[in-house]
Amino acid sequence: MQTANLLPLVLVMTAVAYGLAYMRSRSVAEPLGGIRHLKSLPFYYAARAALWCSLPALAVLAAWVGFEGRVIQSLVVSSLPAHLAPDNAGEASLVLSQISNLSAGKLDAARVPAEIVGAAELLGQLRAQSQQFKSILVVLIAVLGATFAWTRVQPRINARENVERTLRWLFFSCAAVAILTTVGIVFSVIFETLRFFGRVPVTEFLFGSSWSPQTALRVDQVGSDGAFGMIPLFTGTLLISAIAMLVAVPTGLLSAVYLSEYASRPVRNVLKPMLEMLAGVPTVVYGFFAALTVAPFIRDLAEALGLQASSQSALAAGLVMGIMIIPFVSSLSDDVINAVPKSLRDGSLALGATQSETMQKVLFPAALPGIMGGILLAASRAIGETMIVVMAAGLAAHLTANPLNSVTTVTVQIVTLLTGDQEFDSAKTLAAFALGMMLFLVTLTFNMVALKIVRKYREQYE
Amino acid sequence: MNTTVTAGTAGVSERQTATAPQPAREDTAVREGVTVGMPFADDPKFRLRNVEVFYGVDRAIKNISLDIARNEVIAFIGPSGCGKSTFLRCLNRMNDSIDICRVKGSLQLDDLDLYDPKRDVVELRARVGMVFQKPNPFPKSIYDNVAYGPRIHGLANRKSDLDDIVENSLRKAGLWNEVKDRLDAVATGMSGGQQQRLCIARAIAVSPEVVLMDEPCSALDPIATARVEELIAELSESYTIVIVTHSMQQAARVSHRTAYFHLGHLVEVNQTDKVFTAPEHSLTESYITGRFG
Amino acid sequence: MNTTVTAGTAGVSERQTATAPQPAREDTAVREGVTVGMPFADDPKFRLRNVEVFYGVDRAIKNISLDIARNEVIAFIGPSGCGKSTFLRCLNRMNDSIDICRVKGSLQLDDLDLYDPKRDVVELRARVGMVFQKPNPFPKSIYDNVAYGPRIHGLANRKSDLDDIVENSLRKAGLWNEVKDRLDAVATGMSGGQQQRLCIARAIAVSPEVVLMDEPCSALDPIATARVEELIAELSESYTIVIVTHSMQQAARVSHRTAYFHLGHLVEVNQTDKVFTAPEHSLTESYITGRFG
Amino acid sequence: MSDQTPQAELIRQSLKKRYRKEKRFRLYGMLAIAVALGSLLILFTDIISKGYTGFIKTTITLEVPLDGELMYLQDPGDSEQLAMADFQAPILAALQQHFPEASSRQDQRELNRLVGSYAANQVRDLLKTQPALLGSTKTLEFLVHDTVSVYVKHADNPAYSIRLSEQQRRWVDQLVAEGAIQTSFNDVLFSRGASREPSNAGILGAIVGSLLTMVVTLVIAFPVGVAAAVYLEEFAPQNRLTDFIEVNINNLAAVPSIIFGLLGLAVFIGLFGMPRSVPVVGGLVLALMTLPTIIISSRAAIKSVPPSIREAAEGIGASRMQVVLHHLVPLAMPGMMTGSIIGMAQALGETAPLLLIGMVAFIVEVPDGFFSSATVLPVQIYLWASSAEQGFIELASAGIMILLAFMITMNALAIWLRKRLERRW
Amino acid sequence: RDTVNIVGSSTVYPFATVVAERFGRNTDFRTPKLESTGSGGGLKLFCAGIGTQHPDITNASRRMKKSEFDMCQSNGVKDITEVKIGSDGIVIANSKEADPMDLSLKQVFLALAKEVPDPNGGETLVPNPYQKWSDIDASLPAVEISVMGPPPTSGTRDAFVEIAMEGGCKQYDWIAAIKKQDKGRYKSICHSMREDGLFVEAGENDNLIVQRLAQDKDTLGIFGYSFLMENSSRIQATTINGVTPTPDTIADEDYPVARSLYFYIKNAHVGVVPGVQEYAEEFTSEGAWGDNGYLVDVGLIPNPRSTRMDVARKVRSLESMTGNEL
Ligand SMILES: Nc1ncnc2c1ncn2[C@@H]1O[C@H](COP(=O)(O)OP(=O)(O)OP(=O)(O)O)[C@@H](O)[C@H]1O
Ligand SMILES: Nc1ncnc2c1ncn2[C@@H]1O[C@H](COP(=O)(O)OP(=O)(O)OP(=O)(O)O)[C@@H](O)[C@H]1O
Ligand SMILES: [Mg+2]
Ligand SMILES: [Mg+2]
Ligand SMILES: O=P([O-])([O-])[O-]
Repeated sequence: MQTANLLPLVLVMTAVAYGLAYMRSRSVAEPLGGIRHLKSLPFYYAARAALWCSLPALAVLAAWVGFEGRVIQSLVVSSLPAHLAPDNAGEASLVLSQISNLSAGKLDAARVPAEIVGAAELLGQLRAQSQQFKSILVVLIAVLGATFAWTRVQPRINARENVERTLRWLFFSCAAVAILTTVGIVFSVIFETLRFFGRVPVTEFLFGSSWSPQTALRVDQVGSDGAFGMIPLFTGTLLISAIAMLVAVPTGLLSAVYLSEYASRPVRNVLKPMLEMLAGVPTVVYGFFAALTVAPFIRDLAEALGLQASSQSALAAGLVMGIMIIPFVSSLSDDVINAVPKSLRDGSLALGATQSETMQKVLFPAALPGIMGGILLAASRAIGETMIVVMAAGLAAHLTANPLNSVTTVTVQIVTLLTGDQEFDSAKTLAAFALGMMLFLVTLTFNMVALKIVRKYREQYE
Repeated sequence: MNTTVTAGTAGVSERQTATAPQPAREDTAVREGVTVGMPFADDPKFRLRNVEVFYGVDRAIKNISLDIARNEVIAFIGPSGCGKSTFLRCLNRMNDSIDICRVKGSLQLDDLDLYDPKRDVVELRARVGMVFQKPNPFPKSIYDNVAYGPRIHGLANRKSDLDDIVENSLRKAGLWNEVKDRLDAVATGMSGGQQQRLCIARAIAVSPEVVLMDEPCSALDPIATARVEELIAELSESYTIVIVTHSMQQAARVSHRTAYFHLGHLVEVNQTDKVFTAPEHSLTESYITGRFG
Repeated sequence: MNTTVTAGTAGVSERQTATAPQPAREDTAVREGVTVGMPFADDPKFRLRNVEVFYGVDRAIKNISLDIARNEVIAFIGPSGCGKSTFLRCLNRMNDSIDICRVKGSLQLDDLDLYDPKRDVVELRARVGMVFQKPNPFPKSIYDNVAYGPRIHGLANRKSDLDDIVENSLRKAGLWNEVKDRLDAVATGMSGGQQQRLCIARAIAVSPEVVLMDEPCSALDPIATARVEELIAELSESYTIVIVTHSMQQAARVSHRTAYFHLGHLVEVNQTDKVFTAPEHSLTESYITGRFG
Repeated sequence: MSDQTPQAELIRQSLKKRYRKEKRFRLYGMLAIAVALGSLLILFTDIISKGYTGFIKTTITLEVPLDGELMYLQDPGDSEQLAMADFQAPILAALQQHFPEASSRQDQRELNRLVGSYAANQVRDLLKTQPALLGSTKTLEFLVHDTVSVYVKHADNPAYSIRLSEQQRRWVDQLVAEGAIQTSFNDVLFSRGASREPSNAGILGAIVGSLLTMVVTLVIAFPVGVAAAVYLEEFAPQNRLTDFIEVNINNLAAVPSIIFGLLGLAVFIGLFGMPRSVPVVGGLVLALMTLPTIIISSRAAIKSVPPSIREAAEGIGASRMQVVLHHLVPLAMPGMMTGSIIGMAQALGETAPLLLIGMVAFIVEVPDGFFSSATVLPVQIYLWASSAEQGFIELASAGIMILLAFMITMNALAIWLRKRLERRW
Repeated sequence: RDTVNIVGSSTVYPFATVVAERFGRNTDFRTPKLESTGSGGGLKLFCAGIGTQHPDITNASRRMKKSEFDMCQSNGVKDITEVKIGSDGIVIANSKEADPMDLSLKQVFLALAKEVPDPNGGETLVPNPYQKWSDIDASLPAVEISVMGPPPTSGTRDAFVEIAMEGGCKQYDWIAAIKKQDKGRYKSICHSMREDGLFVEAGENDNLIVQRLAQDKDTLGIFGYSFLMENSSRIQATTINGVTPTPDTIADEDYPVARSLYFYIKNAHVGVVPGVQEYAEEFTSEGAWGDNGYLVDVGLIPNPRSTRMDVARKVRSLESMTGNEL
């Protein structure tokens, strides 16, 4: 039976197991005088039977499906005559693909060797057998599991405990996905990063003040020129994020204040989602907007003022990014300000404070930890944002604090290094992973510190 | 403690009582707009007539008329939900902040119409201070809490003036000795009773003429409650005080006059000792004898 | 209403009183672990010995020993923050859900150790029901609210059984006539008093042996309060009831015995009429005469 | 005012200034909102003004002589012949009826380039399905070549005429005047996959790809996120492990999306050997990316369920799990859904991580399953925006409008759900 | 797997997609799936091995490097057929509203290199001192040098550097002489673009450069010929050494900055994945890449006819590379 059919079958069996266990638990309860004399509700006996029926069967099914391909492959391959036998997994998968395309009529049988045609039959056979075994095994295990659970429908057994423990484990594993993701991220960048540091000294990378992967392409330049110093990238990231925050924090906060204090309910209900749309606009769109509308405008403006401005300025990218993250600040702050106990507001108003005074002197300080949380989130977004800077900020790694200059950011470098013309093992490709690793570490520290600060702050005021 | 009528309430007169003053035991129904006892006063601080308050379409206060005399302590008592807080909050327009709340009728403070659209609530609230049920100090230092009002109202020109105001207010609130060495400590770290007295200090720091108190002791333990009650007695010499309380004992201890509310009606207003010893209205009697509430 | 000791409390005896039973007026200090009056009973429902409760390092309950007799109504009174709720919540281990809360001492329900680690709190709570200060119906239909407990405990085999349980519980709670036509209406749409009676119906639907009530009337208006008190009197015939209240009148009206708490100590336990007419401990007297609280 | 205290005087004096401040503060708030909304407005007008022409298609109606001789086709049933036949010839002939003077090879080439390359296939498919039509003359409607389309749509802007010769422009003008060339709503955009010809390009493939990807994301991220949130809020003991999980989740919310792309590449494609460019992988990566958002908002939602409900249930003897499943989760559902929808909207607009897992692909066929190659909306927009043809630029803007429409729908859904499911207590 | 998988150069991508689309439409094979990964990225995937999880064909805007070929070999990708499909001109252009420019390769080098020979004479290098075009040559306009070009990660950039920059650079004999002694140093002199902001790396989006040129008439941009063709209403090409880029001048190699485009077939996949060879044959049919083929419409500059016939024959016979030709 196909896996696609087996799954529904297991589901049906699970349902049957559930139903049978349910009925059995009721009939067990009958002579005792009702289900109140069971240790658990019939539902839990039934749910336990369902779990016993499905979980082991599904686990076996998953394992089988995971390995059957490889096993069949090696069987088929070993049946091939020596001169056709593939020497590696790649060739083997080719042969298999050829065989299956052949049987599907997508390839011309005349153009493939006869042995392959023979192998195609073997493959078919093996697949059929595997299906058979798989079906039998899975059904058997499901039945065994269900039977076991069936025998355990006894009034003294606490099925609820069992079911709840299983669920709790399930919930825990879901929470653990966050850890797995982190491990996955580290895993996916660590090897390349280490290889990178095999070529470029760590100190060089961490403290070098010049970033220029183009020159570093040439073997002789690596290291000698400090071409892999990440300082300018991080200062660039900081500069752009700082500009973005300068835009987003005041605008967002004032918007939040207006929304929570002055706007009437209906107005707020309309305005808030509209502001939130700013965060939903795809970043590609912002990128075009920054590069084509804002950057030239800033340049012209700067020139009119007699200033030198690059056509790709940090300012343009920062401004637009700032607009994008306004809702992070405004929505979260609005929520937090609303969550400040009404008693504090009343207290201030009753003293004759105006709304703005109440806001500035009481609500705002009280909401600060929460607002900080929103701002931190916005800052993280700004640091991690890619598309806008790719289009609007440029690639030149200048170590500068002048917002009219062009700078580049970590994320831009990662994207360009990874999606551009990569070479095998060149330090430049590996550098992308090292940058990714750094960025990850930086946000991690950032968050840990932030959590500490926010917690401390909170304790002080609660 | 102080249950005799002081000078401040000398003017309280009995101009309108629609029911016969003597035994009205059978009168268990309330008639709208009719209050037994002595609801009115000559030259009152507050002159409130035909006040009605609506939450949306619900009428929470039903045609209440009442005068509050200068420098008297008046207690509002009554079972839960009868409208005590609502009525109290009309007096400094704290109800403004509730969207669905509408106030009708004539409410005057010293001849000024409270609900005049041109009326300035900021100024009004500076004159009519308020203390709430749950102590609500700002999460700032003790000093800043008390200095908050004077600062926003610009009452002190110099730092030393401000220091004086803070010290005086804390002294009046009987808190000075306890906190004088830690004025910079965060106020939320104090005990509940201290917090409540701080809130009182904060309210009197702007020298209001009236102080409204909505169950100021109900979150406090007995010792703290006693301190706050003492304080109220002292303050009554310089301020008009309106206090809502759940505890009849407390009303008896601190107030000159007591007003009994019932389901949005003002049933009876009288000298406090009169209310507790010889209530005129049968509902009042049921309440104070503990037949309900 | 019912202030005489009923059969249920007949067994209450005075085995241990460390203070002289007669006028202890000077005894304003409390000695830890010492309770005047009659804290113990023969064959009690709850046998509580040397109970201490800690919130983190704060000791909220200080070495309290008490017996609660079968089918008695016992009221816990005392000023705010004295530990009434904390002590009450030990009796069905509701404190478990507060992380920092630790309970020490021996607590037994019918010879079963409540805090035995192997004890199943679910079963315990089915035997010891609870009603809270603020009515807290689930945002479901009235029927589902009452049926919830019987459902999760598997008390009904058939829909009709369940219907019966729901009807009976609502009848006992005196709510049946008011809601029988709208069992499908959402419970949160009812008035406060109805909600609280619904919560009582919900608690008794699982046929508990004990019902704990933490200030069940403090959010209700006088009429609703009266209904709930009636209900308590009726329920006392079949259940052991422990009620925390702020209102001494209420304690006097509904309970057989009254326990006075003070700052974590159990100061005095006695027949209710005794407590209110001739308190043994000076603190109790101060409290009931309204000198504080 | 009989008894005015000096304080009252002071207060009155300060009032004017304070009210001015109040006004100013309020004004700043309004300004801030205006700035934010203004930016939104500018963005939208910019996009709409550039993209509305993407929703217009240009067609030409011709009397096509389905002459077998012309096409070298005797029997439409013979696949050999069908493969060799020249289906462009009858279209050319039909055009020549309009312009008999165009007879040189150069003229013929220019004429041929007035219609899109799909025209010949259209004729072939017609004959294949209805062989009987061979020999008759049929009125057919074709999409014009994309240069013509751009020219017709922007008749007033000479910048768009550059790819047409002088002579072609004359012809097109004439055909427009005769009514043979017409514009109408671009249904092609919504019914086809990608194409290299702007006039034949559709966004359906990308829409379906996005939907498939989003389904995977939702099916994974929502249950896992909710379960994780429930665990952390309700069951997790306070220890280092849960602290670590907590920090991790906050951190993952801040990790740049491109790094999730690296993760997908290394783990799903590299380690698990999943194919490139498929919605499953895209969905998994985006699910991991949205997970923190969902967990964080779900936790907030669970926290906001009044503790009295939990107490009530526990007081009756419900177990922790029963409290969670019977009460907390249903009551927190609106908040959880809002968070998820917002997370999903973000995932819907995400490009960077998908660049790394091969979803930047040219895929003509509309994907038909979770394991068939696909792109998604933002990637399609990105691809169009970086193509040389003028026709693609307006399609990119049209694509952005469609994406925004999806986004707005999802946000509206979030608000509606919140309104709908919200319960008050 | 029954669909041809193609990866590789973003420059070849527009041409390959046209072929793929037609191929899918006119045959019974499924339309190949094309990913734009950049030449290097494509070769990396291509050379990772044989098997259905690896692509069948990769496009490249430069020739496969020896190191890449070796990598392929070591991963078991033994038989590879190289298909040279035509050329792409790299143009320097500016807005039509500005005056057209004419530059020599040497001027391009002087304007864009990181270090240039000392203008005061001598065989020393100084950091690029030129700020205005007129600093380089008085005949050029007296405006700021401002050039936007592709990032170092793109094949276009590689080609530009190798052809235009190096072409100008080696006109200095003493620099050309360095090549013999120290190839690395020679390359670093000739291939380094200036980083002081006058040359702007614009990311891999040529449309963005085109639109920026239209807005800013003093800026020059570097990109592929097809973008010039598509936007000739707004921008105009700079003539290099006096030659205007047109299909003819590029095909004749009169225009100096042009490069060849390729794709590579993994022969092991032919006959396994249906359509691999057929696709390559469609690409190399006269109707596609011929002088009047449809690829010309999208900007491909065809190879001379003789080259085309030669390559087409290799495709039909699947002639493998030996590695020596690189
Ligand atoms: N914000 C509000 N919106 C709607 N109705 C309200 C609001 N505040 C109070 N009410 C209603 O108005 C009535 C009076 O309430 P109020 O708070 O004034 O009573 P109270 O006498 O102060 O009671 P308590 O002793 O419980 O404080 C009640 O029925 C209450 O439900
Ligand atoms: N969750 C908690 N965490 C820490 N301390 C607590 C907690 N709950 C109560 N306490 C403290 O324990 C003490 C007893 O509180 P409890 O709520 O039992 O008093 P109470 O007698 O019920 O008061 P009230 O009449 O106000 O309900 C108080 O000092 C209180 O501050
Ligand atoms: Mg109140
Ligand atoms: Mg309590
Ligand atoms: O994608 P490229 O052609 O620039 O390698």
